Amino acid sequence: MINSLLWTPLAFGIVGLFLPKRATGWWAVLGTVVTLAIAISMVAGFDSGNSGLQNTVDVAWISGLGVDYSLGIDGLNLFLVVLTALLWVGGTAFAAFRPQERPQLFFFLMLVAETATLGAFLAQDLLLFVLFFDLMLVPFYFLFGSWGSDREGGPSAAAATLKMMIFTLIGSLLMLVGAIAAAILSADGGHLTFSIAALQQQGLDVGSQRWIFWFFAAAFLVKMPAFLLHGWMPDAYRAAPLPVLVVFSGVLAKVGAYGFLRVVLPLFPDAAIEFQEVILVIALASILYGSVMAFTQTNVRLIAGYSSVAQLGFVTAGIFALRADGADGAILQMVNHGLVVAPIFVIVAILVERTGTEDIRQMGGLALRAPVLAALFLIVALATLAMPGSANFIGEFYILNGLFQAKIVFAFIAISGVAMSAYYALRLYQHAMHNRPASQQGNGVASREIGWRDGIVLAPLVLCILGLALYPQLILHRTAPTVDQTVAGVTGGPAPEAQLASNSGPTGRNVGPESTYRPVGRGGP
Amino acid sequence: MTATAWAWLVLLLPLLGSIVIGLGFRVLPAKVAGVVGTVAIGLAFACGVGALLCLLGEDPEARHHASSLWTYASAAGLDVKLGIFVDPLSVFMVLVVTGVSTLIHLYSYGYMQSDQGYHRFFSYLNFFVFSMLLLVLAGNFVLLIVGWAFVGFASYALISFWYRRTTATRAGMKAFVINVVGDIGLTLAAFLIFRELGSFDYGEVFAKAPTVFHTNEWTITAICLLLLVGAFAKSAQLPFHTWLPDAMEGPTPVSSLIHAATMVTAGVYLIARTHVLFELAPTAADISAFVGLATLLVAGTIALVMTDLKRAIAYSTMSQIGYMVVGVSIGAYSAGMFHLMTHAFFKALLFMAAGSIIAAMANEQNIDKMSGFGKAMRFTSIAMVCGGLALAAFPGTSGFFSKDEILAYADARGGMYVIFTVLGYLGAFLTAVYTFRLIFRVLPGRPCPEAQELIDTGHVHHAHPFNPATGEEEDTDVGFPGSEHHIAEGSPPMKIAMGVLAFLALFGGLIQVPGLDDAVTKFLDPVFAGSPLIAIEPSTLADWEGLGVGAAISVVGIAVAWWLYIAQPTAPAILQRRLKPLYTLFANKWYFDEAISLLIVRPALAVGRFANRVFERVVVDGLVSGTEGTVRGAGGVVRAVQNGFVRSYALLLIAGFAGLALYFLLSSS
Amino acid sequence: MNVEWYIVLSALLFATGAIGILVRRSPMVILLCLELMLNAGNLALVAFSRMVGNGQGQVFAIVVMVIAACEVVVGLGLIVAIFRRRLPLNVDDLRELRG
Amino acid sequence: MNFHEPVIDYGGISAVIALTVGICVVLLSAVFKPLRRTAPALTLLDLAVAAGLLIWQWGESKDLITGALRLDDLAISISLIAILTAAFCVVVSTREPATEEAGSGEYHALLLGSVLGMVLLAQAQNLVTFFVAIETLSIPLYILCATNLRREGSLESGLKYLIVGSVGSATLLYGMAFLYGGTGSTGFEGIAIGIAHNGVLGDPLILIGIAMCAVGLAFKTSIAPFHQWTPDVYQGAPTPITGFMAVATKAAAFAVFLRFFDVALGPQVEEWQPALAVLAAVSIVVGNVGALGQDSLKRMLGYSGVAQAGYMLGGVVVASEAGVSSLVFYLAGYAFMNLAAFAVVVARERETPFGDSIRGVQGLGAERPLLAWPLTISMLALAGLPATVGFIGKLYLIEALVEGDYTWLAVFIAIGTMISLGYYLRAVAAMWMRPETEAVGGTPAIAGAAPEADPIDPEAGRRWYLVGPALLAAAASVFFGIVPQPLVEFAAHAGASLFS
Amino acid sequence: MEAVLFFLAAIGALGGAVGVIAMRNPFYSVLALIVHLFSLAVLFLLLTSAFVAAAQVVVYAGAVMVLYVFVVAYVGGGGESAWEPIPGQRFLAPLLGIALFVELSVAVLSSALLALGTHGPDVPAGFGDPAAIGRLLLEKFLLPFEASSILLLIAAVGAIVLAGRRREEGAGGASERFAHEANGPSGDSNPTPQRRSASEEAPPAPSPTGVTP
Repeated sequence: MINSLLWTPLAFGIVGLFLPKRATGWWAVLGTVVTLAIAISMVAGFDSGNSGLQNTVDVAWISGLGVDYSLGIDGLNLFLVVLTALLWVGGTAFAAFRPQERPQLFFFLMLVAETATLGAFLAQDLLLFVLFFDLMLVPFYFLFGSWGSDREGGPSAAAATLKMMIFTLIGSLLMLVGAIAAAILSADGGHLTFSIAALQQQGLDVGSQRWIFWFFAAAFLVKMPAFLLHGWMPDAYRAAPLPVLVVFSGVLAKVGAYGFLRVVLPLFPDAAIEFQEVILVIALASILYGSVMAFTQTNVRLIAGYSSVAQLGFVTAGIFALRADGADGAILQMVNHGLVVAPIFVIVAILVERTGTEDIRQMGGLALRAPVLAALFLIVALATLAMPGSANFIGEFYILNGLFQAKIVFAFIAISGVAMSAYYALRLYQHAMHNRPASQQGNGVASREIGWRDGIVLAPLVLCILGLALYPQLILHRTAPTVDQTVAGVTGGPAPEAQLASNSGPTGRNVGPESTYRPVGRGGP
Repeated sequence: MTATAWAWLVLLLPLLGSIVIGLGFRVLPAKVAGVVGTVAIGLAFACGVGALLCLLGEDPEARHHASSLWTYASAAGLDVKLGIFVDPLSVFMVLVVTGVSTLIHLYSYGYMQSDQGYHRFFSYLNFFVFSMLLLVLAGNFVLLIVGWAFVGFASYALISFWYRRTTATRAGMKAFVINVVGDIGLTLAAFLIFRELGSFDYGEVFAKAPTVFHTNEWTITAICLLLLVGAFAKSAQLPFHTWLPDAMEGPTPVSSLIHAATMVTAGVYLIARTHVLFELAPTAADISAFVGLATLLVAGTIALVMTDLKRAIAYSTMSQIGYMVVGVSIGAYSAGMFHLMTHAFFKALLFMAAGSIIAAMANEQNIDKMSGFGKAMRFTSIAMVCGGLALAAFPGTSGFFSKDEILAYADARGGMYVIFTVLGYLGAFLTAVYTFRLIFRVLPGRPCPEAQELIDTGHVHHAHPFNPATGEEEDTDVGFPGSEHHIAEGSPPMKIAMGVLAFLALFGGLIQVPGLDDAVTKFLDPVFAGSPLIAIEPSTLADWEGLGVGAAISVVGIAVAWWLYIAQPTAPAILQRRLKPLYTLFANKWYFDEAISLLIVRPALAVGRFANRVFERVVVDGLVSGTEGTVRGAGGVVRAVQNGFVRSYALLLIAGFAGLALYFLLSSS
Repeated sequence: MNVEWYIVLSALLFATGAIGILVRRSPMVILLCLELMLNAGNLALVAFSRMVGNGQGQVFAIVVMVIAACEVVVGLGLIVAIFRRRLPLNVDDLRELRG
Repeated sequence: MNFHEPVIDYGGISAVIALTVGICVVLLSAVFKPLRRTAPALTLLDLAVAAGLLIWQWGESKDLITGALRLDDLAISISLIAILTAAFCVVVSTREPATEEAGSGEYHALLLGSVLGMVLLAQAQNLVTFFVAIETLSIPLYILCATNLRREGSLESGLKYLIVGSVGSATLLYGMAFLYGGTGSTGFEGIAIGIAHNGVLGDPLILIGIAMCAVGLAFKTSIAPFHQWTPDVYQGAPTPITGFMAVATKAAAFAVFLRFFDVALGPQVEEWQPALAVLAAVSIVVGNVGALGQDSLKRMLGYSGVAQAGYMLGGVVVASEAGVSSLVFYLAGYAFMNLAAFAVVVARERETPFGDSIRGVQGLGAERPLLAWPLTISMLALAGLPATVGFIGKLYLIEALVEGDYTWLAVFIAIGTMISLGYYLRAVAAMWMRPETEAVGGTPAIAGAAPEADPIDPEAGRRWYLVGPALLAAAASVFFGIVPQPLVEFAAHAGASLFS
Repeated sequence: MEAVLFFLAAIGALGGAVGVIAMRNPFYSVLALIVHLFSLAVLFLLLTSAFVAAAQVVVYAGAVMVLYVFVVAYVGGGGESAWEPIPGQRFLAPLLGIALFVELSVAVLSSALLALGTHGPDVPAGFGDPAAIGRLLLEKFLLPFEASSILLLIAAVGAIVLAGRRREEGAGGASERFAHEANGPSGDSNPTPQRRSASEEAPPAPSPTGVTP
């Protein structure tokens, strides 16, 4: 089951290499759809009450080095896996609708990337995780480099991609060292294993936790990317081909955040507590800086890119509130952000096709002839700015609440990012859709309604957004048990409620019956 | 059927209407869309009445019900249900909202004809009503925030309805962002409440609050202040008011519904809803009251000098909301809500009248260019006068009773609260003056060309529509009513709407006349039963004294206006010259926009530019290129050493050996 | 004579050979310098063999001679080849490969 | 005093004998005209026999010929790697100009000689054998490097290698002399005992000896700062020989490095460990930064070889069983990765006028996928990306290092790998992300851009004897990246045999 | 007596060595080396290793040197230009040499090994005579002995490969192909641009282009 989930895309990809040019795209789409089906069936079969791993696989892979091939699903990765499968369907289909050069190779790489990403999410063995984490980059390196667009005045696609590769591998190679160190130190002489669960059992002394923590943090923060480590992002985003960017921006950043939950919190709890503020500061910086950049940029890709920097900042902040609610919100927000940023890039692609430019100042007035596109875009934009009523709002609400209860000052700073997000999201929407049509500003804008092709790529994503907006609980109550357990493992508190009581101050002093509102009582003396 | 069931229906209908119209924009003919929208709201009003009857059927103590559909988001101790809370207060709001909305839909049905965006308009409008109802019916703070933000969005969408007006889109953005600030205030308040009380549910919160908080404890004060941020942003109180005048970029029915009758009063509702908390934090309550007072006066003064018809009315809206805020903050809850209701009537009416005049002027909004519509548009001008009288609290009109009840209460509460009475009357005087300034400038006198044209041909003036703010031409294909737009007061629906409102504006106040009857207070009492402030009850005598003073002031005010604008047309100019500084201050709206842009907008953009031009280039890229440079530099060194001379290779080899040997020698024992 | 004298002498020879390789440019002379270094090694070997009193060092020395001979042969062969290619017999001019 | 005939375990030295015989046979084949063309076949046959005999001895662990040699799994595994590489080199040398000029028979005889030296070196446990073996390994290589006689670069590389190499050997010899003097023994065990019990532990005499031996071996394994011959010789030598040197020499030298330092110098481990660690770090840095921006692929691989040697030295530094195993594993993987790359370079320099310049592989992905894939895989593997043997190898090494408390060296490896992406991916980008440079006809400038040339063989990119090895090696480096278990066990045996 | 011999021989060896690196003309260097070798042989004798000494004289001073002389005569030993192309080499080289010497001698002199200070133990008669060495070679060092013989063979082959004239009589069809190429593009007929024209005509003369950076 879980094996088929992981390897289906790869299998399809390899077969696709030998198909005729025209067929290969659809074959790839089929592959992603099958994967999605499997993923959804997993959600269906998921026991939401259970906080532990489900339908696991665990066989020795390199017994000599203590590396196992062990996969598993639990609250942390369940919906990220679904998200991955879903976005890949979107991205692949979007690409399949357009002519690609060397299509066999293109779709092969796309599917390899999917397998690698799924692997990173599913891996329950530390080294397997690291392996997939690094492997993810390879196909994207080729996709960006070979199918990307060189920018005049800027670096070539290859150069931009190389920058991304080196940057993101900085972290993950250190992470490799860190992972091995963690295993060996915690085994100290005993049986060497990389199983995350086992490592969590064995525990690690604070001294080594400190530096290993940073090795991992480096990897994850770069991947997100977090403030100051995002140097690779602008060039790479501008070079990348849009269909690939759909999945890249939608999923890969999440792997970093996910890593914090899956690896860092369980394995380095003491360090996590010790460096909580530091990471929170980075997260806040990402939120503020990302937002500010997002509303000063004029290139649509970069607006989206920097907005993800901000969003991932929220996620990180939620995780490092080190409270169950914060972490719950973080996972929810990961899924939400994936669901909004992917359609944004699809829309960006459509806009670019319509206007022939990526500069929002050159766009405008598209809503007139393309009301449906405008409507879809509007929904996505509102979700992006975490409009209350959207699942994103619930995500941020949980995150900020966690942050608020844990570190009130940080919460006050972080929440200013919400206002800014409102500004840049609407700015993007207005510049593209409203105001005078660019045609009246000189260059010709073909204001065309969205075609059915892009429609069937975009609509499902938007429907998911709406669905989650109505019932975010769908995700929350499946993730909550695992998350609570993970966080409790860090803070030592047994159950979320008890911990809540302890953290949430004066709730303790509430006396009197939990009556429904009965207007009685004298307000104050 | 229970009250909650009715309430759910109330919520459902407008939503359905909005969705049906929105999805059907290709298939439905325009008229059908309008009908669907209007009927949906009408039915909602009916259901509201149903709920009302259910409540009246129960004994006052039991008139509160919570009901929830499904668990919205519940994890890690937070528990948010999709729940509503029905009690007299919410039902009262439901009735006001749906009632007025129905009429305004009716009005729009005619007014927006021949507008390309007809479907869009009604879909938005229904959505707005849904959001507003969600806001008032919400059963917990999270849902409240949702409704709060939805109305914000709806107002954004309708302000920038003519989305090719850059002024409109900019105004929409401004409104939205300021409202988001309000949302943030609410959200933080919710967090704090959750931290202290461990719940978001109204029921639980209000039940626990008195037992948990000591009066004026900093936490509760903080909570209330944060709530106030939300309330003020929504209700355009200082200093969050600047978006409201700009919001007049939207079509006039929008101004009338959202920015006069309903949405902007949400803040008042919020304070009334959370009065339990405010009574625990008197400081916060007083702050709120004083802000309301300040807004009341500032807005009044600005309205005195505004030459833009709609903007002038908008400022008067601000100042009237100031009254309500004062009311609910000092404890005159039912009075505040009463004024909210009456204000909804006459302000909506005023906007409608203004709307049809502006339509007749082909979008011209400057009152200096208007005159003589009294003859040209009789029906409209009558409606306008009725509204004006009510606004100016002319004896016997609805505004008369509601406003004075607030002031009387303040007087009765005594202490420093007398200030509110005194300055409140000053405000009332201003109100009377500016209201009738508008009326006297627009209605009487020699008809202006447009008016003349209307009289002669019975047709409104044909002109290519233009943007009154910038003067640039509209492109009518976006959904802006084109030059073939003939509707002024012409269409029956508009007449009906205006008629009904005119009646309500004049006589709506009679449901609550001191000493005779007090329907509103009696109905709302159970909500505020727990409050000690309710006990303060101005004697009927005091009430009538207040009414007397009020009547006098309003009459005087109207007289002054008559003297200034009819008897001595030159006087205003003289006054302007005499009171130059004051005039400029008012004309520039007390420089609030400038201050805000100076304090917030400019710095933010500056930071953005800095981040973009300097930080990103220097620091972030520097980080990259710096390391890269070092590495490449090292590579250069290595390659330079690799100079191809075999002898220098040998040299390095031996040097290396010498070094190694040295190390070993040193490490030898 | 004490053994260390011999060793020091060999060290001196070794250093001399090294210097030679570093300063001379004719490949032939460089080969000679290599011989010097190897012989220094031999001297050390033999001296040590005397010191520890077993013959292994001497055998080693003999083997080294053979090897030295081999290197010389190959080296000279290269020199001849280079000469045949009409390239200058000067190691400093053979620096096409660098960087 | 009568003569005691030494006991000789012919089974043990059978492989050595086979190779020796092979040399003679191949030489003779060159003499008789009809047999001339058979030299490669004979060589392959001989290598196969030798490999077979070694595998037959697998698991043995014994001293041979009065302690001159020690046959154990370490020796056998390394010898196998060397033989494999040699076989590869023979195949790829088909139609290589060098073989023509040197004469097929001589060329292959020399190759076999070098292999013999490696096999001996891998088993040597006696200073004399050690020295003889290392020379037997080197001298044929000096010649082979120069066999492309008409190319100045080839001669130059031969001479450079000879000169610097001899300096290295001389230093090594001198160090051996000191060790012999200090311990009075030439056998490795004898030395160990001598150091431990002659009261010379930490004596300057010994330490200088160690330093000199370290220099000698560091030179052979091209550890910075004794690496400078590497890029030049790699670039100048005929490409098949470069491939052979790059892998086999390293393997053999590291084998004796392990045996000598872990066995003979074991007692002094405290002193030499940090020194070697520093050397490793230095060559990681030097190699990686040096390789950046090199236009000649062979030169780039040379520098990368320096860096890789730095990684591998880590396996020696920790002086533990894990260290040995990881090193052997890495060497095996290294063989596959490099051979694939070199095979492609050979093909390209024969079919394009750009020689081994990176321009030669531009647009390869579109033009010759069957060459592009192997080179891509080998680059990614060398860069240590997952799903290749390179990743597992690094993993293994780092594990050994961390266990041996040399985590900082592991971090160095990580950083080095990062830099290495800069040049490995450059080649990849050239293949896949650049427009193909149309090959203007003319003469292929075989490495060193020498004027002399052979006409372009436009089909070289399709020759089975070039594509085949490339594909095989690439496939192997992917296969062992996904199913590393067999290779891991292979290496584990080698490690165990040294510490049993 | 022994001391005197030692010093004489030492001076000889050293002088020879210095001569090797000092002489401008390779021919004289060779002669200097011969002196050096002879004095080494004397030292070996002093160290009671007769056989090594004999081998030294026969193999080295005999065969190898003759080879040298031949080659020098063949290629003609031109003197070297005095100026040093590599910056710092002339200064660093001696410095390093001295450093090397110092380090080595320090190692020796500071060694705790007492035996160094002695003349060495009294060895049995026949120590280092052919019989003893022979026995060692055939017993303990059989393998290195054999191996070095193979090495000699290989070296011989190498010398032939490098120096042997094997252009005209091609080795099989393959090398015929190669032969015609040899005087194809590579022949002096059409010098390709990269070619060093200077070093073409005057073989031994040091080419200017070689040293230009």
